[in-house]
Amino acid sequence: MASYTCSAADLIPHLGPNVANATAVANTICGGFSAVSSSLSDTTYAINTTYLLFSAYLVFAMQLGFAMLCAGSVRAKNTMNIMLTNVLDAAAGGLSYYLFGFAFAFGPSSNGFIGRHAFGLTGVPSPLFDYSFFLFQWAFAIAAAGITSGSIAERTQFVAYLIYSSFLTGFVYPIVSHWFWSSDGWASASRTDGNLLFNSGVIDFAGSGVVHMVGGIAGLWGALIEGPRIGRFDRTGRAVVLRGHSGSLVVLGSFLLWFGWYGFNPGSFLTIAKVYGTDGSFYGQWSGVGRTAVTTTLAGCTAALTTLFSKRLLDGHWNVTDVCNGLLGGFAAITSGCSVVEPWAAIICGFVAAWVLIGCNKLAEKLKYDDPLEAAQLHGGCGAWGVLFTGLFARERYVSEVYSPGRPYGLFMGGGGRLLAAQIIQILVIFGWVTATMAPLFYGLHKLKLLRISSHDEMAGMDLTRHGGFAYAYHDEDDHSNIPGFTMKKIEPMNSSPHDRTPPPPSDEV
Amino acid sequence: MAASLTCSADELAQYLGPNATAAATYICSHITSINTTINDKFSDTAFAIDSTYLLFSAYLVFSMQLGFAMLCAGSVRAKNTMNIMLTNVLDAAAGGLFYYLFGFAFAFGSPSNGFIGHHNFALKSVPSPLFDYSYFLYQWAFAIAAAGITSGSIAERTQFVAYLVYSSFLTGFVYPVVSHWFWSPDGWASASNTDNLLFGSGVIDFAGSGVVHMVGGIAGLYGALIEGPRIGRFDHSGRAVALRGHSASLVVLGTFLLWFGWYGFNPGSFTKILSPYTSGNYYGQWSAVGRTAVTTTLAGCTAALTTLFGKRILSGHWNVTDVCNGLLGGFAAITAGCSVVEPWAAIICGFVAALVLIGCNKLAEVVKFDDPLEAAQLHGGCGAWGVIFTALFATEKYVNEVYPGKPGRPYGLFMGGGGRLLAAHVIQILVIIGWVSATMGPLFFILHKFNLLRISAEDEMAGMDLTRHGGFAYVYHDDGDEGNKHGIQMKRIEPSAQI
Amino acid sequence: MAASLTCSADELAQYLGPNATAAATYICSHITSINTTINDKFSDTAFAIDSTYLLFSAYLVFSMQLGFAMLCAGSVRAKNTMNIMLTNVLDAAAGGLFYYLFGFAFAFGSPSNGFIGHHNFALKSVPSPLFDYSYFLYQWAFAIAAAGITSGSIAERTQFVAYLVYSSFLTGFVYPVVSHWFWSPDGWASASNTDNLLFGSGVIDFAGSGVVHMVGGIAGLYGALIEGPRIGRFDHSGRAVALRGHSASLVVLGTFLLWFGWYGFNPGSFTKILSPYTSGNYYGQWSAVGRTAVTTTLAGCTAALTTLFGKRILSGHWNVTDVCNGLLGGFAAITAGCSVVEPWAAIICGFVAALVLIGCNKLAEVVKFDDPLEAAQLHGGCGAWGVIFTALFATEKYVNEVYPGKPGRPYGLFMGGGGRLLAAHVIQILVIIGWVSATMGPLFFILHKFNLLRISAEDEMAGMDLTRHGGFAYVYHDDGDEGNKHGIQMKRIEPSAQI
Repeated sequence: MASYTCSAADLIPHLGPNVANATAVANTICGGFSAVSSSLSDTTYAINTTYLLFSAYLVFAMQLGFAMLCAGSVRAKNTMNIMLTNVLDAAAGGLSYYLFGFAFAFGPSSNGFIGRHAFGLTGVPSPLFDYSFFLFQWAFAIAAAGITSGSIAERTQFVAYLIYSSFLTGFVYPIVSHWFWSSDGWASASRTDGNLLFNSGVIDFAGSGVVHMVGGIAGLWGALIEGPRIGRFDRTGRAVVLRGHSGSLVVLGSFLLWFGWYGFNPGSFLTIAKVYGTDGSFYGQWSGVGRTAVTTTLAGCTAALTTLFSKRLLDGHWNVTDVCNGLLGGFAAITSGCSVVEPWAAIICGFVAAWVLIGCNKLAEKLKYDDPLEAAQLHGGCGAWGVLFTGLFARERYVSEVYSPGRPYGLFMGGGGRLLAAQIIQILVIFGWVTATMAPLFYGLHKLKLLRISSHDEMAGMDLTRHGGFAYAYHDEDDHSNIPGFTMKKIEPMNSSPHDRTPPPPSDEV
Repeated sequence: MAASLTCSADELAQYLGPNATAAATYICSHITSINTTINDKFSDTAFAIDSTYLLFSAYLVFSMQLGFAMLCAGSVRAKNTMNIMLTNVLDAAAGGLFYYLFGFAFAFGSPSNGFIGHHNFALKSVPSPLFDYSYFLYQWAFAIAAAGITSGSIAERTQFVAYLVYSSFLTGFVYPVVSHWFWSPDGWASASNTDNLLFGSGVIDFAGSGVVHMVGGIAGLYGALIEGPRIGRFDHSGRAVALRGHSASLVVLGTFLLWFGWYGFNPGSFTKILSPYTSGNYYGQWSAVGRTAVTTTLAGCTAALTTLFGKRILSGHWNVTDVCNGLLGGFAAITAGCSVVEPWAAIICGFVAALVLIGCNKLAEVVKFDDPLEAAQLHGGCGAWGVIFTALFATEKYVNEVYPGKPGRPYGLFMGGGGRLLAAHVIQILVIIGWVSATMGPLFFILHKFNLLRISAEDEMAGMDLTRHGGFAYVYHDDGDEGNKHGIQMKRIEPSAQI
Repeated sequence: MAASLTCSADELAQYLGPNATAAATYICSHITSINTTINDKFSDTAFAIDSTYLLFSAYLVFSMQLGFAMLCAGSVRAKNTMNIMLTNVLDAAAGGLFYYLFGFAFAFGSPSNGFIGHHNFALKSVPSPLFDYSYFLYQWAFAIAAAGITSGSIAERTQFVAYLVYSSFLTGFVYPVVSHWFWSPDGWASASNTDNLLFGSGVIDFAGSGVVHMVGGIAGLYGALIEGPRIGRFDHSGRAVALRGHSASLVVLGTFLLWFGWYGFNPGSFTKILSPYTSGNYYGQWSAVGRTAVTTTLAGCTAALTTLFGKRILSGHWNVTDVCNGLLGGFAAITAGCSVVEPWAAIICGFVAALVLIGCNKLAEVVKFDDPLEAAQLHGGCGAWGVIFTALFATEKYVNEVYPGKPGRPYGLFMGGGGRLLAAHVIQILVIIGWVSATMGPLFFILHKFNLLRISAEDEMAGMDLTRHGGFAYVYHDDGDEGNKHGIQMKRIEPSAQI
């Protein structure tokens, strides 16, 4: 990395004729500095790998966050099911991403559409990427699948889940990430051959589009095709809130996601030991990393506060689960532009994201669309807003530092409309691609009767019918009749009660 | 960390003999430029390492907010869970905005007077050679921790609006001013003040037993005093009745997360890891960081064990929530001195902290003070002990390494360093109590007078989740929906025994 | 990692020709002093990076203790939750003190004989060039993990006092001695022993499938064997009855936290990240660290999937707690060889580990062995498989990179490295079984004979939380206190009010 200008050949002529052995002198003076250069390069590798690995661990912690958020947001009778899907996202994703997902996404020397090298990590490590890069990208891939699982929770057959999850992690998502993040991708902002889309490429730094929109839109199709949960809309068509069973788990999951997002966004720099411009300045990529963490924080905080007050005005109570969703919406939105916008812009981003989420939720209710975790609205809607936001507010200086100098930047910052055009293209192609792949898949599963569980199973809860029992047994006296199967019946007393309920939404009672 | 190795071409030319000016210039310019380049590279490397260290420490400190949320949630009754968790989420969120807009400027804005900073609002002129974005993030994570402490003291009976008001005020003004005094290089009592140290020493509150824990604890003390105990906390004969939290699992989860995060809180407060004490030696700031992690661990462990056996003797059973509180008391106490004491001293610190906490709890019971999370006792009491402890046990060597540039500083009384550090620390305790009393006391009192502080008795009985937050936190049984009238739900949730 | 800019004035003077001694001296003194500065800075930088890496790895390993606590809590019945969580908190707290006082000295104290260390008690002479505080913290986090494993095996029926006794003994003596044998440079079976390698090879137990997992698992095996199964675990006809844990959410939470922490456990065991294999090359220890994280991930993932489908075939449903256990089995198995095998081999490792776990569980059922967390089967069984696996699949290149300084070491049998490594590993399994049997077996037996091991049958039926720990972990229903008819239970939750 470090290039020193001491070359023996340059030095020799200067030494003149007096010197007995000019070559040896030159070698003595110049030699050894290459060893310094090597050591400095070792140091840089060690720092950057440490940074990337711990960022990857943080991103992995988001999977735990998703698991807890999903578990808390569904009813107790489906907890085992949703947690199992989250565990399997990570596990199945690990194998499929290792075997071919990574190759599709980043396999070197590829065309603009798909990679086709480095299957099973052959040829890794290479000067291009190390194992730590694979681990980081794997953690991203499983996040996308985790988003979708929220949308179709509580009513989907486990087999359908296994199929779509492998397909999404192993094929649909890697290709999208290839387009926008691989140096060979047709819309990538770091495309090496210089042929950038609109001379700009798409700036989706950590994946509002690549990760969140992909997961959200896949969830949208799944939830649309299988329809709402039983009881979600009453016979007059009014929406009924089916509350999750544990607010504590929702808050736990949201905080863990927040924690992990510090790996997701700042970690996407991949390296931290990199100078901008001159050596020896206090300002370098480490400042960019810190700024990214700050913009991320501010966007989420603003979105949470906006949601708090808006929901108070709209519904009349201070609702913690809504605040958590608002928070996550702010994060999903800032993800695209986190590294190239100013902190004040992040506040705008979070403010609008909260309203986008509220709007999407209103719309979903109108259309009788049921998404137990609001995943399609949150990750799809706020993710799309985030992509646009970057096209509006990206700052020239940061764009040139993070990508390369002299490129288009945000419309409102005076950078013209080319970046925005590229970002709009991104939204359209992601929507098109995910629709073209996931919708037929879900439709096929639906036709084969592999998608939705029977209404009897849905009423009884999947944990009982598919997963060997309920998640919770708080009362030990169940034991005395602990004949397999009988326990399960006793835990669930609703079997004896009829189900013609017209419960008022909680807001009515306050 | 620049090495000054000037190479003079003139001098070299003399040595090289006649007609060697060109060669001498060439050789010297090379040696100089190589030297400069290497120094710059090392400077880059140091920024990268220190930023990595500080950022990940900040993330750990942030995870303490999750720990607080879970600890608080588990320690209150199920009917108030949503309320307390919402306050914890908002501490972080509102704190993020306020600290960005003016909190950071009050605390660290530079240049400033000794009392309050008045530059760098909304991170203007950041990054600068003084501080980078990562420093702001780290300090923000500290600020929200202080507010989180207070929310525990006033849990289960406070209006949500009052909560929003005091939290913004604490994070945006009260806490930043205190942190300016003790941590900013301009602060009047800071140990790194460059021109005029308090008692020739300044206050050594390394990671904030006083600045964070006492501030949060005393604020909570006033809030809880002014609104009085929860209904049912003391029966008509005045005897204390334990109102148990609803989930010990959440308490343990929260405690372990706080422990985990404390490794960012204490060792992270160095803010830099790459600074050698003697260049080339195996012993440097990295060792001090490791030592800080070790003293933190030992203080907490000792406090936990002391509490275990103490409580066993006093109350007859092995109580996990008490052990968790003892553990946290040990951490709160070691926070001030973690970087300047020996590991064996940390054991003493933890042992006494556990006794302080038990004593404070007894006292609170006697004076009918009700704090659902023992936050005032734990963070206020053990925090104050930690400040004193530092003044007694700080070792000379470590004080000079951690606060360099001023040889011969006072250190711990018991270590032979005289009483000046202790005097400074007593001053710290007094001014923190004074300042927080002067700001938070009136605030809570005014809220109280305007009937904005405490919820109505019916709301308190029914639980705030139902009346303010749209429903309970838990719905373990699905049929609960049908008859969602007040109370009926609660009885019906527990059907298993009827069968 | 010294950069060598050696400059000899004599030599240079010859090259420069006659009368150039002064010039040569001048140039050389400059280069030499630059060289010294650079070397010092490189050394500082390396210490800072390696310490940062090791400390954050230690924090991750510590978070596994939280994972264990949640996993154990979720896997037992609600009436014993407080008990098991208290044991987990105390593992960490008591472990901290004991490991500080003598555990670390037994394990790594230097100089020492091959069997046990006998220096550095209470961190005397630490930091030294051999190890810094951060190394102690890392090893402490390992030690408490071993005790955590055992607590799972004997859950729900063990007296708290017995727990305190065995936990101190295990963390303070049994485990440190084993880790000395295999990890200390002085240990008789260590792969980094400098003078006399076992079978010319030493045991490659990189992060402790044997040293940590087998020790914890076998200790648990003896405990659980000697006290016998829980009441109701096997019905009168001898059929096994599943006593389900009370919360699958906690199980999943704990499992994910363990997974998270395992990234500190396995890759962190390098303890250094800045050591190039060839200076200036992109491939160095940082790549090996990354590879270790990848092999760990793949082994766990494969084991989880294998368990999912295996259990679906065997028991007919998709079971999340079994999948979690399978996942952990895969991790326990890859731990020994994580740094020296190829990613594809990790998949084999995980696949077999899942089958080993299923087999051990079947066997346990047949012999009426009751282990509430399957800890003996999981950590003992899969750990032993991991030790064998390493001896079969370790690749030559990686073994030489990770254990340098001794070219031509034996490696995996299936990779063409001969049987000497396998022989060493079989020895390891035998001595660990022998040592733990010889120490923990008698200990549990004596406790049993003195009636200190198992609680009374009534206590077991009522749950330890009520009888020993002051009440149940959960109070979801607040009105419960008065109106709970079914409800004896609920009244009894709060005994303090009756006193």
